[in-house]
Parts: sequence; structure tokens; C-alpha cells
Amino acid sequence: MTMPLYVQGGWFIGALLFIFGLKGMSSPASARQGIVTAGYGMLVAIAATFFIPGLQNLALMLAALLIGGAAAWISGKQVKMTDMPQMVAIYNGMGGGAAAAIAAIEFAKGDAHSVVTTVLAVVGALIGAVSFTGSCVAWAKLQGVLKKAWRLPAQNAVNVILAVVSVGLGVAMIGCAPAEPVLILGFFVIALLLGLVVTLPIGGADMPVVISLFNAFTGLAVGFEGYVLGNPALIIAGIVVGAAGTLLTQLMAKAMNRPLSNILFTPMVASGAGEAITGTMKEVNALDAAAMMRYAAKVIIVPGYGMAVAHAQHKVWEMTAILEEAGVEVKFAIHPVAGRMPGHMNVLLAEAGVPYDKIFDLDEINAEFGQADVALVIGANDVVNPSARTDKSSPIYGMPILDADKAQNVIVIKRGKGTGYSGVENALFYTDNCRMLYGDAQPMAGEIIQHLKTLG
Amino acid sequence: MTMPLYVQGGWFIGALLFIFGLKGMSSPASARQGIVTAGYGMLVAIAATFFIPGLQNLALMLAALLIGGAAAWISGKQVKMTDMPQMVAIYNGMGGGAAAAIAAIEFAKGDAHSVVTTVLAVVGALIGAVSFTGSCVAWAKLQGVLKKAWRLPAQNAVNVILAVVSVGLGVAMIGCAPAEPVLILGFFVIALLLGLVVTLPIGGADMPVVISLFNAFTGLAVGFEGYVLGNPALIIAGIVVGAAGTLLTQLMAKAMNRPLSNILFTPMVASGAGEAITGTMKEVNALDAAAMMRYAAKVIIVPGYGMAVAHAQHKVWEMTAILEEAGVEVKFAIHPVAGRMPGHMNVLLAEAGVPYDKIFDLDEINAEFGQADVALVIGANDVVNPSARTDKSSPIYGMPILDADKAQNVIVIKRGKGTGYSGVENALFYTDNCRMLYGDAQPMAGEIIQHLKTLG
Amino acid sequence: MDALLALYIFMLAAFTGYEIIAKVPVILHTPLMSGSNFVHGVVVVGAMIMLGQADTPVQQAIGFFAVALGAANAAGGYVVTERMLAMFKKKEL
Amino acid sequence: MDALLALYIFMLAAFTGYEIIAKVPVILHTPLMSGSNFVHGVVVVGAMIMLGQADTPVQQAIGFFAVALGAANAAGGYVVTERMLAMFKKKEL
Ligand SMILES: NC(=O)c1ccc[n+]([C@@H]2O[C@H](COP(=O)([O-])OP(=O)(O)OC[C@H]3O[C@@H](n4cnc5c(N)ncnc54)[C@H](OP(=O)(O)O)[C@@H]3O)[C@@H](O)[C@H]2O)c1
Ligand SMILES: NC(=O)c1ccc[n+]([C@@H]2O[C@H](COP(=O)([O-])OP(=O)(O)OC[C@H]3O[C@@H](n4cnc5c(N)ncnc54)[C@H](OP(=O)(O)O)[C@@H]3O)[C@@H](O)[C@H]2O)c1
Repeated sequence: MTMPLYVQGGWFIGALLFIFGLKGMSSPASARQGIVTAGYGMLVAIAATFFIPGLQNLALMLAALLIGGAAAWISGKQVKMTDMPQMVAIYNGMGGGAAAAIAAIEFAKGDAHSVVTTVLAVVGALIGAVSFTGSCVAWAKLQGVLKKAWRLPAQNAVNVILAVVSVGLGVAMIGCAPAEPVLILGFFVIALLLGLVVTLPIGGADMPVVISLFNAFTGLAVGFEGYVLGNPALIIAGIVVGAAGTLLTQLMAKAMNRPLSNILFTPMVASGAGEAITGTMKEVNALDAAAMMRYAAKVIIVPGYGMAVAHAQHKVWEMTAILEEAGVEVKFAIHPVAGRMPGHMNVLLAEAGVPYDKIFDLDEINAEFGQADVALVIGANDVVNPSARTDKSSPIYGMPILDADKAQNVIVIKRGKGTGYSGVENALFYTDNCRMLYGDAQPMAGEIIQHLKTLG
Repeated sequence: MTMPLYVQGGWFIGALLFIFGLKGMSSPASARQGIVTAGYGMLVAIAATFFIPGLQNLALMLAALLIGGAAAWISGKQVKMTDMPQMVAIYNGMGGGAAAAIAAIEFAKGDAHSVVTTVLAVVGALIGAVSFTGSCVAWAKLQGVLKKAWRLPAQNAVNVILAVVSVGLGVAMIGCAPAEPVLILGFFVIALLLGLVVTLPIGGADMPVVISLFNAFTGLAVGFEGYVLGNPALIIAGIVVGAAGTLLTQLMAKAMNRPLSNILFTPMVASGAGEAITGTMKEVNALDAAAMMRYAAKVIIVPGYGMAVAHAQHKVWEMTAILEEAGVEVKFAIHPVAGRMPGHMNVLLAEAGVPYDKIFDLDEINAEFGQADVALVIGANDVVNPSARTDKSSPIYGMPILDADKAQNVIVIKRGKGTGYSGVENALFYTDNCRMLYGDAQPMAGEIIQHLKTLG
Repeated sequence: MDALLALYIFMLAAFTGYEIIAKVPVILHTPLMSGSNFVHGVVVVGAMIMLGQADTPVQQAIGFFAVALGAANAAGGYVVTERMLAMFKKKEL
Repeated sequence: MDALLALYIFMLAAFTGYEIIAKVPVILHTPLMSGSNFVHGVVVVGAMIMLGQADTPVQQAIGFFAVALGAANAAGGYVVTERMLAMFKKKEL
């Protein structure tokens, strides 16, 4: 189908704005303007589509746009910042589902296509469908709907069988195009099942990497279906995202020191490996902790995953403000893989209103721990584990860590003796200058605030 | 004409390798590998072209490839490093000429084309032809074949008239395609003339910017003719270079603090502007200069355009080695626009074998002049002119400069009282701690070496 | 669509995507993941094209589903990304 | 050739060229100018195509000229760039 020039032009402008928008998003100063630019691109592309001559089912189309768009808009506006990862997952899954559905209609119409076109339609449908169900599982896990890692007896064998069957059905569809409805149906059922089964055994902590991977998948699926539709704007947007997402996934896996294959196909071993640690953990109460910080000259706060799940960032910032009022110098030290997504802590602290100039990277701040009176570790564990420096048998050996142990005193807020993401014991907690402050990060920060206020 | 798959595939691989090659060239560590990669791309693209079915004039083609290729290869191998800019100019002009010639054959064949195709063919021919003659002029000026800036009485009016006429003829060719031979001939004659007339009045010092501009022109011309030929590899290579060249031209013009329009359309005023400078220039002889450096703890060398024209870099490096042998710390300070092309000094010092870790940027070294016993300025002028810091009436006011005047002693090697590129007097030469060492940079460096050797 | 030209577009688009991400600081990884998630929401355009040609009830149903999902991808992706980046904005003041 | 697809290729290629140059250090500007000069030497391929179709002596003459010029652009551009970059290589040792 050849499109009139104004429709094509609208799509072209859309693609152009997407590229400029994404480029803008890659630097903090222009990031906000970037998403707005890309947003205009989307509006232009959608508006142009309405001008396709002889477009049918207009009422249905408007209803679908309104329902889908409004539901997502509202949920996106209301969701808490800490729940962002699962929202990204679910929206991404929907994109994958849409790409698969486009292919389904192509197959159902059964128009004659070239082999190249059919192959790309099938491949796009397959990865789109996998991304759809896989992302739904990712959402369910992060949202807490699905609690445990649900692992089949011969998990990897089942994965392989499903993958082979879906590819086989895909080849069949290419071979005997136009395909029978039952073949089409079977193909999609297996593909959707594959996404489910592959994702279910993956632990919640690995999910950000998986979400990024599915994001790349959806991008590729959109790009391939764009070719099927002869629409270069879809191709460009899809492939740009596919390439960017693939690279991002690799960067994340690398930052976590786990190869991607490992995340996808091997269960996380709660290893318990590493040298045995001797010594005892010494407790401290909130009043003493508050006093230590109130009369310190310099406090460095190390936030971690625990702060995120406890939604404690606002309280922590309130506490910081009180300390600064009292003349204490407070800085935040952010480890690159603190939390569960790249930049997780930065996003949360930014949400709470912590100004940029108080937040420091590992490289910037590590030398300063020696001059700090107190290092306050809030729900962080692996990122301050000194075994990473010394213990070759530890699974996190070699990961650069924040040198919280070098501070005069260390206070660790956590709920109990739970290990972090990597499952290893933390030698820091047993050192002489370390005190444990047991409790959920949010109420505990609140308690410290109360004590600080009474201390004046 | 539809091409077989293996030909298309070869071109595709060529385009891919070009992109990877250029990308590699943009970082010092991978630059060498980058040009090699792009070189393979070229070989693959050319080899694929021979497999076009029914290719005529094969003997002629091989002869042309051999003659053009061998002549350029040999001249490129033999040319001195300081003559590189004009070689880049002439090779670039040849590319522009080739693009124009391709268009000429298209017009001569008079095959029916779509309007878009004809328009791009004409535009490509025009800028290709301008790039051809313009680059030849640039070569002649830098090579010293053409000595003076050759300016017509009503230069800008002539430029405009030629430009309008050539565009007018181009429009005529689009309007009445296939065009008469006489119209085609007229178009090309005027276009070639335009390139000549625009470039002749531009001073030799501005040439690097102009060469970069013509490089972008040739790229665009190749890209447009690529469209005419239906060859995406040519389009991509041409447009990538066109965009890169345009940006590079702007960066260069900005680094020189002159807008591009200024370079192209206004004669360089040997302004003589700026505040009058009081004081006298004090001379020094080579023996004293050698002694000052020999017994210094730290010497910073500031090379400039004069070192390049004198081909003094080898002698300077020899001198440096002797000083270091004697225990003197020697560093090189490079201003971003020292010399006449971006990175000019770096290329020359690299040629002489000066190791990377002795060469410092303006930002890296400016604070160190205060601790240097001697700053040795070799054929540099504008880049060490302190008026740029203080004198608002100076044409170079605001340009960051190397703080050579902050050194204990300054020695300036130059031939006489000649001004630099900007034509302004240099207050540095009149300060108390500055001594002039008059002479051509190369023999003078040789003399210093002799004296250093006798000093032992 | 000409497969060869499409191949060139694939190649250039992949290169572009790679370049955009390659030098991004870690703190922007999450917003950028979310932003690229938004961009592939343009799949809604493809879904609209298909629904606009759907002629059986089954095709219409799938098309409706596709458009709604695509719209949700685009709208949700935008809101979430914009909210995250608005915070980065505030942070720099 | 489909003008629309060509437009997309133009756009992406321009973006690519811009990105490649945007963050390059000044010391590499001259080699990069020379390197991009080499890359548009691919015009020799276009010249070969035209000479391969030339059927009058005039066309053959222009075609010969075009191929020779294009080959000189490619060969000269390569040699000059390679010589410059070889020095950069040495420098780092
Ligand atoms: N950033 C990324 O991109 C990314 C992605 C995936 C995985 N990871 C991995 O995640 C880890 C991040 O390290 P991290 O130090 O931030 O976290 P962590 O090592 O996972 O430790 C989190 C600690 O917080 C405590 N905690 C949990 N809920 C809490 C609550 N409500 N209040 C107070 N404390 C609570 C836990 O102890 P209790 O149970 O005793 O309270 C736990 O020890 C690294 O191993 C990294 O490789 C990072
Ligand atoms: N790098 C770029 O991209 C670029 C491009 C175009 C223009 N520019 C401009 O060029 C200037 C560069 O500054 P610069 O300090 O390097 O050079 P400069 O200001 O042009 O001064 C060069 C000096 O070298 C002396 N000289 C000439 N030949 C010599 C020889 N054979 N031996 C010894 N000395 C000799 C000249 O004085 P005598 O005549 O007395 O010997 C002259 O004063 C800046 O104004 C810049 O804006 C730069």
C-alpha cells in the first residue's frame, strides 16, 4: 500500500524527533527536553496515521487509543517512584504484545508476501510474544503478585523444547504461507508460553536486567513488523531501541559481574561461600546513633536496596537537613550497582529532593571515608562488603566497593541478619567500629529524626 | 539498473566498514586500525563493482584506476608531513571532480529521470565542481605556487553573480531535461569558475577551514550522485562525510574565533588594532639562550606556526633530548589553534618522535608556567599574546592563551619583527623577562644544540 | 519495500542506537531504558494501520487489542519517563 | 530508487556523521579530516559504474577522467591518513 506524501512526511518527522529525543535523553542537562521532543514525535506520527486514505474501523480505533492510552497514563501518573521498574516492564510487554498482534493480523489476512517479509514477520511475532508474557511475569514478580521463583524440574530442557517447537512452527508458517489458522494459533500459544516459562524461574533481583533485555526484544519486534508494514519510521524507532537496549542489557550485566547467560539460565545460588567470619555484631539504639551523628563533623550516608524497599528516602533527606542545620557536613555515597536498577539510588534521592551536589560517585568519595566520623549504611550490604577486596573465594570478589569500613564509626540500619543480593555474609558488620541498628529503614530514620529534634 | 546480490552485498560491506573505520578514527587508541578498516571497505566496494554484469570499457577502467591510484599513492608517500594540508586539499578536489564528472555523463546520456533525481544530480554536480577548482586553488596557495591573495575589484558582487548564473543554468537543465550539450557545458564552465573565483581571494592561513568546507562539499556531492546512481553505499559514505565535514568546519572556525562567513567573504584585515605597546625588545644570542636552558630546572617549549614552516620539529626534539640528558625537565605546551590546522603541532611533534607524555594541552599546563625557569617560544606568536587577556580592543581579545609570560624567563625564536596570523603586536616581546632570539627556527635550534653540546 | 534499502536502514539505525547509549552515565540508565521503552510505543502506528485494514471480526478484535496495547506502551512510557526526568531537572537547580 | 527511503538513509547517515565527529579531541581533527576525505573516495565506484556504461568517445573520456580522479582521491587519501595515524600510534608507545 503506498501512502500519500503527508502521511509519510509525518512518520518521517516522528522518526527524526525520536532520534533527537533519545540523543537528548543521554545527557542529564537535556534529558527532560529529550523526552518531550520524543513525545512530540509520537503525536506527529499518530496524527499522520489518521490521514491514511480509506482507514476503516475508526470508532474502534479511537476507543482503543483512548482506553489503552488513558489507563496507562493514569497508572503511570499514580505509581510510586520505587515501583517504576515494574511499570517499565508492563508497558514494554504491551508494546511487544502489539507487535505480535500486528503479525497475527498479517498472518490472518494471508496476503502474499515475499519470503524475506514473512520471515521477519514470524521472527518479530516470536520475540514480541515472548517479550509480552515475559514482561508480564517480570511485572508480577516486582509488584509482589508472584512471590517465589517458580522453577520446573528440568527447566532448561523445557526452555529448549519450547524454543525449538516455536521456531519449528515459525518455519512451517514460512514454508506453507498463507498458513492455516490452527497453525497460527499454535505458534502464538507456544511463543507466549515460552516467554512465561523462561521468565518464571528468574529471581526478582535479576529482573532489571531481564526487563532491559525484553525492552530490546520489543524494539526488534517493532522494527521487524515495521519492515512488514513497509514503514521506515517503525523500523528506525524499533531498531534504534533494539540496539540501545541490547547494549544497555550488557552494561547492566557487566556492572553486576554476572554474564547474561548466567542470569537467564542458572538459578541464583545462595552460595554462603566465602571465608567464615569471626567476631560478633554489636547493636546500638536509635538515640545513641542520633547522638553520634549529631556531634560528628562529617557523616557519609550509604543508601542501598533496603532504603528503596522501605521507601525511606524522604525521611533520610529530612534527617540530613536536620543534621546540616546543626552544622554537620553530610554527603551521600552512591555505588554504581546499589539497589536493583542502574541509577536506582540517584532516582530515589532525586525524588526526595536531595540536591545534586551532595551526591557522589564511588570514585569521587571513596578517599573521604577516612575523614568521616560516621558512615551511615542504610539498607545497603553487598556494596560495602570488604570481602570483595580481600576474599578471593567470595562471589563478589573484585567488585569495587564503598570503603565505609574506613570511617571512624559505622552505623548499619537493616532489619536483621538478612544477606544482600549476592547472599554472602558481610565482614563489615563484625568489625569493632561497626554498630547495627536493627529495624525497617523508614521507621528507624523517623526515630532518629525524633531523637535529633530532642537533642536540638 | 538492478545489480546482482553479490555486487550489492560488496557495497553494503564497504559502507559498513567505512562507518566502523571512521568511528575508530575518532579515538587516538583505535585511529590507525580505523583507517585500515575503512581501507578494506574501499577494496571490497571496488572489487564488487567489477562483478557488475555487462561492464564495458574494462581496459580503460583499469588504466584509469592504475594511473590515478598510483600517482596519488606515490605522491602521498613522498610528501613531507608539513605539506599534508595541501595534499588533503588536492585529493579532496579530485573526489569533487569525479562526482561532477559522474553527473556530466548522466546529463550527456540524457536518460529520463525523475525530477528529484535530476535536481540532486545538478546540485551534486555544482558543489562537486566548485570543490574541484576551489581545492586546486587551495593546493596552489599552500604549496606556494600561487603567492598572493588575488582579489577582484567587486569580489563579492562577482561571487554572487556567478553563483546566481550557475544555479540558473542548473534550474534550466532541470526544466528542459534532457539538456542540450551546450547548456551542460555552460553549466559546468560557470560552476568551475565559481570555485576558482570564490577561493582565490582567501588567504593561505584561512585555507585549512576552506579545505574542510570543500571536504564536506565533496562528501555531499558524492552522496547526491549516489542517489542518482541508486547506490546506497555512495549515499551513506558521502552524507556521513558531508555531515562530519560540516561540523568539523564549524569547530575549526570557532576555535579561530572567526565566523565562517567572515573567512569566505571578507579580506583578512592586517588590523594593527589594539593598544600601542611601550618598551623595547631585548635581544639574546644562541649561546646565552643555551646556557639559560642548560642550567634551568624546568623548561616549557611553546611551538607555533613558525616551527612548522621552518620544519624545525626534529631539531627541537634533538635539543629536548640533550636537555633531558642534562637533567632538565622539559615539557611541550600546545595551544589548540597553534599552527594552521587543528592538531597541527601534535602531528608534527609526533612525527619527530616526541612521546605523548611530554605534550600538554593548554588546560593541563597553564598553571605550570609559574614554576618554569624558561619558556621557549618557537615561532609562536598569537597563542602567547597577553593582550588577549587584557586589551579589549585587540582582535584576539578573549582567546585563551598560553601563560608563557608567567615563566621566570621567556626566550622567543622568530626571524624578525613579523606579526602572527592575526596581525597584531605582541606585548609579551616587550616585557622585562623576555629575550628575542632572531633567526629561522631550524638553524637556530641547530645552533642551540651546538652550544649545548659544548656546554656539556 | 526494497529489502536492500531496508538493510541499510537497519544497519544505520542499529549504529545510531549503539552510539546514543554508548557514552551515557550510569545514573541515566534507568530513565533511558524507560525512554527507549516509550519510543518503541510507536508500534501503535503499525497497530492502527492494521486495524484500519481489518475486515473480519477476529481481525478487528486483534487489531483493537493491538492498538490499545500500543497506546498503553506509548502513553505509559511517556508519563513514567517524564516523571523520572522531571526529578533530574529539579535536582540540578 | 525510492526517494522516501533515500531520505531516511540521508537522515540517518547525517546523524551518524555528526555523532562520529562530535566528541573527537582537537588533536585528531586533521587526521579525521583526511580520513573522511578518503572515505568519499568511494566516488570511484560511481565513476566505474558510469564508465562501464559509457558508449560515446566523449562519455568515455569523461568516464576515464572520473575514474582516475576518484582512484586518486581514494589512494591518496588512504596513504596520507595512514601516514599521519601511524605517527600517532608510535607516539603512544
Ligand atoms: N543496581 C543494579 O543495577 C543492580 C541490579 C540487580 C542486582 N544488583 C545487585 O544488588 C546488590 C545491591 O547492593 P545493595 O548494597 O544496594 O543491597 P543488598 O546487598 O541487596 O543489601 C540490601 C540489604 O538491605 C536490607 N534491607 C532489606 N529491606 C530492608 C528494609 N525494609 N529496611 C532496612 N533494611 C532492609 C537487607 O538486610 P535485612 O534483610 O537484614 O534487612 C539487605 O542486607 C548488589 O549485589 C548488586 O550487584 C544491582
Ligand atoms: N590551528 C588552526 O586550526 C588554525 C587555523 C588557521 C589559523 N589559525 C591561527 O593561527 C595562529 C596560530 O598562532 P601561532 O602562535 O601558532 O602562530 P602565529 O601567531 O601565526 O605566529 C607565527 C610566528 O612565527 C614566526 N615565524 C614565521 N616563520 C618562521 C620561521 N621560519 N622561523 C621562526 N619563526 C617564524 C613569525 O614571526 P616572524 O615573521 O618574525 O618570523 C610569526 O610571528 C592563531 O592566530 C590562530 O587563530 C589557526
